[in-house]
Amino acid sequence: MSVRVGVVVFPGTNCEFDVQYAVEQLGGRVELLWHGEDSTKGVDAIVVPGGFAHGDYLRTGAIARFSPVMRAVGEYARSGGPVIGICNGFQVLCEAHLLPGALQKNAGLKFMCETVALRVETTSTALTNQARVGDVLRIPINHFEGNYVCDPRALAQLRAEDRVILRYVDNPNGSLDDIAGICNAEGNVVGLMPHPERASDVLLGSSDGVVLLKSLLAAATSRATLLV
Amino acid sequence: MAESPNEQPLHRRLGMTDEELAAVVEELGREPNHLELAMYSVMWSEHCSYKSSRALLSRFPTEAPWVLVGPGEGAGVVDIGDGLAVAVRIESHNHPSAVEPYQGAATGVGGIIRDVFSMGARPIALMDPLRFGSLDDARTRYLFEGVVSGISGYGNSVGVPTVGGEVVFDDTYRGNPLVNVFCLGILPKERLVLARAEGPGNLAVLLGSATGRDGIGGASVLASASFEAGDEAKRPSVQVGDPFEEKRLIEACLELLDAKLAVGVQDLGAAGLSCAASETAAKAGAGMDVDVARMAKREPGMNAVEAMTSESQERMLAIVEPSNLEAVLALARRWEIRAAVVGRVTDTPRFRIFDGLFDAIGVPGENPAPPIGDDAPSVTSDAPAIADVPVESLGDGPLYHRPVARPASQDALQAADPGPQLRDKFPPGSDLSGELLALLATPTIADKTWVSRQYDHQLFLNTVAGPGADAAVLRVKGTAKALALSTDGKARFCRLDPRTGGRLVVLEAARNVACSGARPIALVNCLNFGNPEHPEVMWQFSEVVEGMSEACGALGIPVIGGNVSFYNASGDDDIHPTPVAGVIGLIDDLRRRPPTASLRDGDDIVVLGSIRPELGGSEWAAVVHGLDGGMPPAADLDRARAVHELVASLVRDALVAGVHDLSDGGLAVALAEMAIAGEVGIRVELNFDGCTPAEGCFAEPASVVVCAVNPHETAALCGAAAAAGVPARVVGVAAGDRLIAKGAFDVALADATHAWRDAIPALMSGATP
Amino acid sequence: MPAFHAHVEVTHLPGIADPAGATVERALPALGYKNVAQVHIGKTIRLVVDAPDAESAREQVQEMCERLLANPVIEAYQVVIS
Amino acid sequence: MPAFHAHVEVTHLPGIADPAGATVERALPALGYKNVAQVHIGKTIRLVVDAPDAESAREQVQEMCERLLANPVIEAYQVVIS
Ligand SMILES: Nc1ncnc2c1ncn2[C@@H]1O[C@H](COP(=O)(O)OP(=O)(O)O)[C@@H](O)[C@H]1O
Ligand SMILES: [Mg+2]
Repeated sequence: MSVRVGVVVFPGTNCEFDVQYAVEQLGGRVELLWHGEDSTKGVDAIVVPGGFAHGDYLRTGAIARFSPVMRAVGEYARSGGPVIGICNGFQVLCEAHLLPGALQKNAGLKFMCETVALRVETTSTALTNQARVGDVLRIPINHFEGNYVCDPRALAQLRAEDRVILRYVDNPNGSLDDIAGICNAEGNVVGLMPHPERASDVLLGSSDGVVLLKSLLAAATSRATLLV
Repeated sequence: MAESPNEQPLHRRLGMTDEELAAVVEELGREPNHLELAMYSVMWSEHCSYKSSRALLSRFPTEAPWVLVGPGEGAGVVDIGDGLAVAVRIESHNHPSAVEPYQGAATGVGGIIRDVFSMGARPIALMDPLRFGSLDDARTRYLFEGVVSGISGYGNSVGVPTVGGEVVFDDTYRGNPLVNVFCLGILPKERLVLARAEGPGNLAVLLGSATGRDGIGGASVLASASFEAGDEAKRPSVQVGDPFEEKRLIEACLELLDAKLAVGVQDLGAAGLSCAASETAAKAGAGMDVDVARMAKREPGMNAVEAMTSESQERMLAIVEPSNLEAVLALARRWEIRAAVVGRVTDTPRFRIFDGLFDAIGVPGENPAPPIGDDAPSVTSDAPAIADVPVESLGDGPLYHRPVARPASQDALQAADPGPQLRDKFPPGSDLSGELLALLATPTIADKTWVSRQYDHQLFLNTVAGPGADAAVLRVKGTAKALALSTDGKARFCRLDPRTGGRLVVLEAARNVACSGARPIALVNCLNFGNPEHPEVMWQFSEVVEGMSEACGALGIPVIGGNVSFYNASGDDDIHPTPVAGVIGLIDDLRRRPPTASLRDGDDIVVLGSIRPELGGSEWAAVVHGLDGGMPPAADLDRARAVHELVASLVRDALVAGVHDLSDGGLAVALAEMAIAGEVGIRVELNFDGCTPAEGCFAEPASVVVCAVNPHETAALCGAAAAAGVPARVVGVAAGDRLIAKGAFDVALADATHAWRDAIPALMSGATP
Repeated sequence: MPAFHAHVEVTHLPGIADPAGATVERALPALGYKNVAQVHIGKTIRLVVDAPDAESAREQVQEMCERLLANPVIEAYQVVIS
Repeated sequence: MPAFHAHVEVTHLPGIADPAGATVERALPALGYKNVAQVHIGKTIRLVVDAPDAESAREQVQEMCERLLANPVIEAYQVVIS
């Protein structure tokens, strides 16, 4: 039985089918989770994908955070379920206080779509458990608001608890401490700006994201076995 | 201005001529009222009616067995097999972008996307052929920056990747930038719908944004008359795009069509509801009653003229059987979009507008807004129409055979061949290194990453080759196929000789597509010209259409759609004739990534085609040396076809490791671009019969392609070329860290890379209005 | 030269659509605020400008608005100097 | 219930970078304004709220700010009711 990954869909989300495609290529199954429904449908892992939930109006993720589905996602996360926020999904998880900090406009004040190098910093998380510390992955970013900020205490804590999971080798957007992705204290909730699903096929130029997606499926598998 | 516009009669203020008014009076058998006149004026505008161009556009070849929908619908549609079809459309948003670059470009993107999903296709790719004045001008930088961020802001957010485009900088566009947008969508063949209001009793449901006063008369005011920067009176026509609304509209409309809840869908573009409602009815041979009271309005106190001609963005009209209405309204609620029954299909051949009738006679559907004017009396069921015209007449605008005259200056222009002067200045033995570096740094040739990195070009996981490639290549998931797309324009060539230029535009787009291994299956065009009331402009237009038609005919490419934009001028000067072609190619079996425009260390470099000393209109002559006369390169259509077929087959058979066509800047620039991409130098000899070294380097002959080849395959490649009757010549190898052409140039790869890569960012840093 | 604090508010011109405001307005009822209407979102710019007097500070800031801070085609702006 | 106009200004918390403000500050000298400093860019939200009295209107808007209109991690806000 393949694991079931829930992919959250807000109005304005646009990467849900890409995540679905990439997960299915690796043998996972996908269940779309509509923002208006207060349920996680018993899935084994959840992805909050990229896009422009509610048009990114007011502030990225600000409105999406109040969707009924996010209540369910919050509970799921607190129960230890793997939850990955990619790009806009990262922004939503920060707004929902499932992860610390916030994402601001890129330092260059321009949208950036390009492939960047990322260094894996820690592997005890739902998204990096199949990778090795020090691996350098080439994965696309695609955002206007990817400039990570948090207060000095939160940063000290992220560092002390080894919760910065990915750093930019060459910081493209001004992120504090070159942060490209972080996790919560338990490692089951992860947010990152780069799009692993966009680096999941050599035909498209890179398959460096596969190790991250496989980590997600591994986390989903252990969740599934745990609950059996 | 001699007289104040208010002293003019109404029809002239609306941009109609006295003759056009007379035609309306004859059609109606009476004087039109204000609302009727307003509708005729927008529907009969140049932008909507193609009154100056229709007669000439019929020359395009439009047929092929795989064409499902040709010109005249929201988008052209071709069958690509496997039960799939693609819908394609290109449009200009030049004048709005000159007034407000961000919103002008953004709403251009929104409009073209609606055209594509109105056919039932999911929009999956955008391209943006752009033209501006030269970048040393502060206003041009402001326009360039604003247009690019508008495309980025809308396209990224609505969720359609921008996979390629063009940017050309030329003083001819200083006061009138060209913002063309191309969109491609994909659909299961059975979802194809045409915008037809079939079936009397069916309901017309307006979906999407509330109607505001923005863009009123946009079609007639902005797109159809001469236009000067800083014209305050026209500013209220600017509209603000809402990509989030459009994203929900796309999803709702596609779901609606999947569930077969609509018999037809039509976007509201130029001329707003007047156009959408009357056109869908006329095409179905039916009539339509519209009730403006049912329209959701963004502002209080809007009148019927405003409601019917507003060009507010993000609106669609769906034709729905009454039994499906509840399901349609439920679907709209799920996607959080407004839905209001604003019309009803009738069996009279009339287009009638009412204010409040539908509530009086109990037409179903919510009434989202109070009737126009808060104190409007309640309407009875026998209330008279506030407009009543024959439905066909709105779309049946005047047809003009405008005078055509070859410009008196054309002979002198063509006689001003830059060749002799440049041969004197750069005799054999001249060091051309500085010339090459200068060319690489001209903004038209320089790296466009500053632009393309602002665009999401990867969404949907289809983009096999994106910005930077000769053609964008998109895989078609679920099949072995891929699509190749290229948009190209060659205005300088068209100015020198519009017939040949028209051919060259088609050849370049088709050649780019061939470089990805595809065969061309369709073409769309966006024809950007000056004032059609100038006989010289109409001559250019007619010649360009002829040249494009000849090339399409010879290459077997059907034209499935297009767009005409007239009245592009800076002050009194018409822009250079600027046709842009978008060619769609099909790759039947994409097994691996197609070769890129780059070299690998150790590759042989082979030039396919004939290098001739053709400098007229070249970037080197015109931009670097300011010599912009002469004749454009020859456009031999048989040779083009042979080269395209050869190159496509070499790519398919994986005989080449890298491939790039010769275009702006000539052979030297093509080689330098490949070297920069491959991070390796070249050692070549560029001596060709009848050419000085400078001509060999910088001339821009058509139908030439550079290949990078594993030396083991060189003989096979040359053999294939000989069999195809295409000259092939090994000019050197990829090696080292310098670009060396014996007796011509010797440049460090790092310097070439720097010149090419940093030119636009350097010009744009500190860019301000 | 004395320094003046300028506070600029940039809003949409009347009649120009405000998609961000409309979206927030649509979202509020779900959060329990059913009594809110006419939501408009704009921009503020605060800056400090050296000028001989308040009047000249205002003139300069107004000029900056026309040229850079606002787009007069679709936006209105208000300048307060203190 | 009477309607109150609320005007909310959202600014960056001190110490949080303001990339938009910094960019404008960098752009101004090129336009000839060499006398401008401390540029900060924020957001305004104007809305109309029905409430029994001004105090309750203020409380409601403040709550909206905490929950939705501002992000307390990086932003401060000010509410004016009229
Ligand atoms: N406005 C743009 N948007 C996206 N991509 C662009 C744009 N302008 C240029 N590009 C990309 O840069 C590359 C070079 O463009 P161009 O020199 O016009 O190519 P070619 O000469 O092969 O037609 C192409 O891949 C093109 O798609
Ligand atoms: Mg090319």
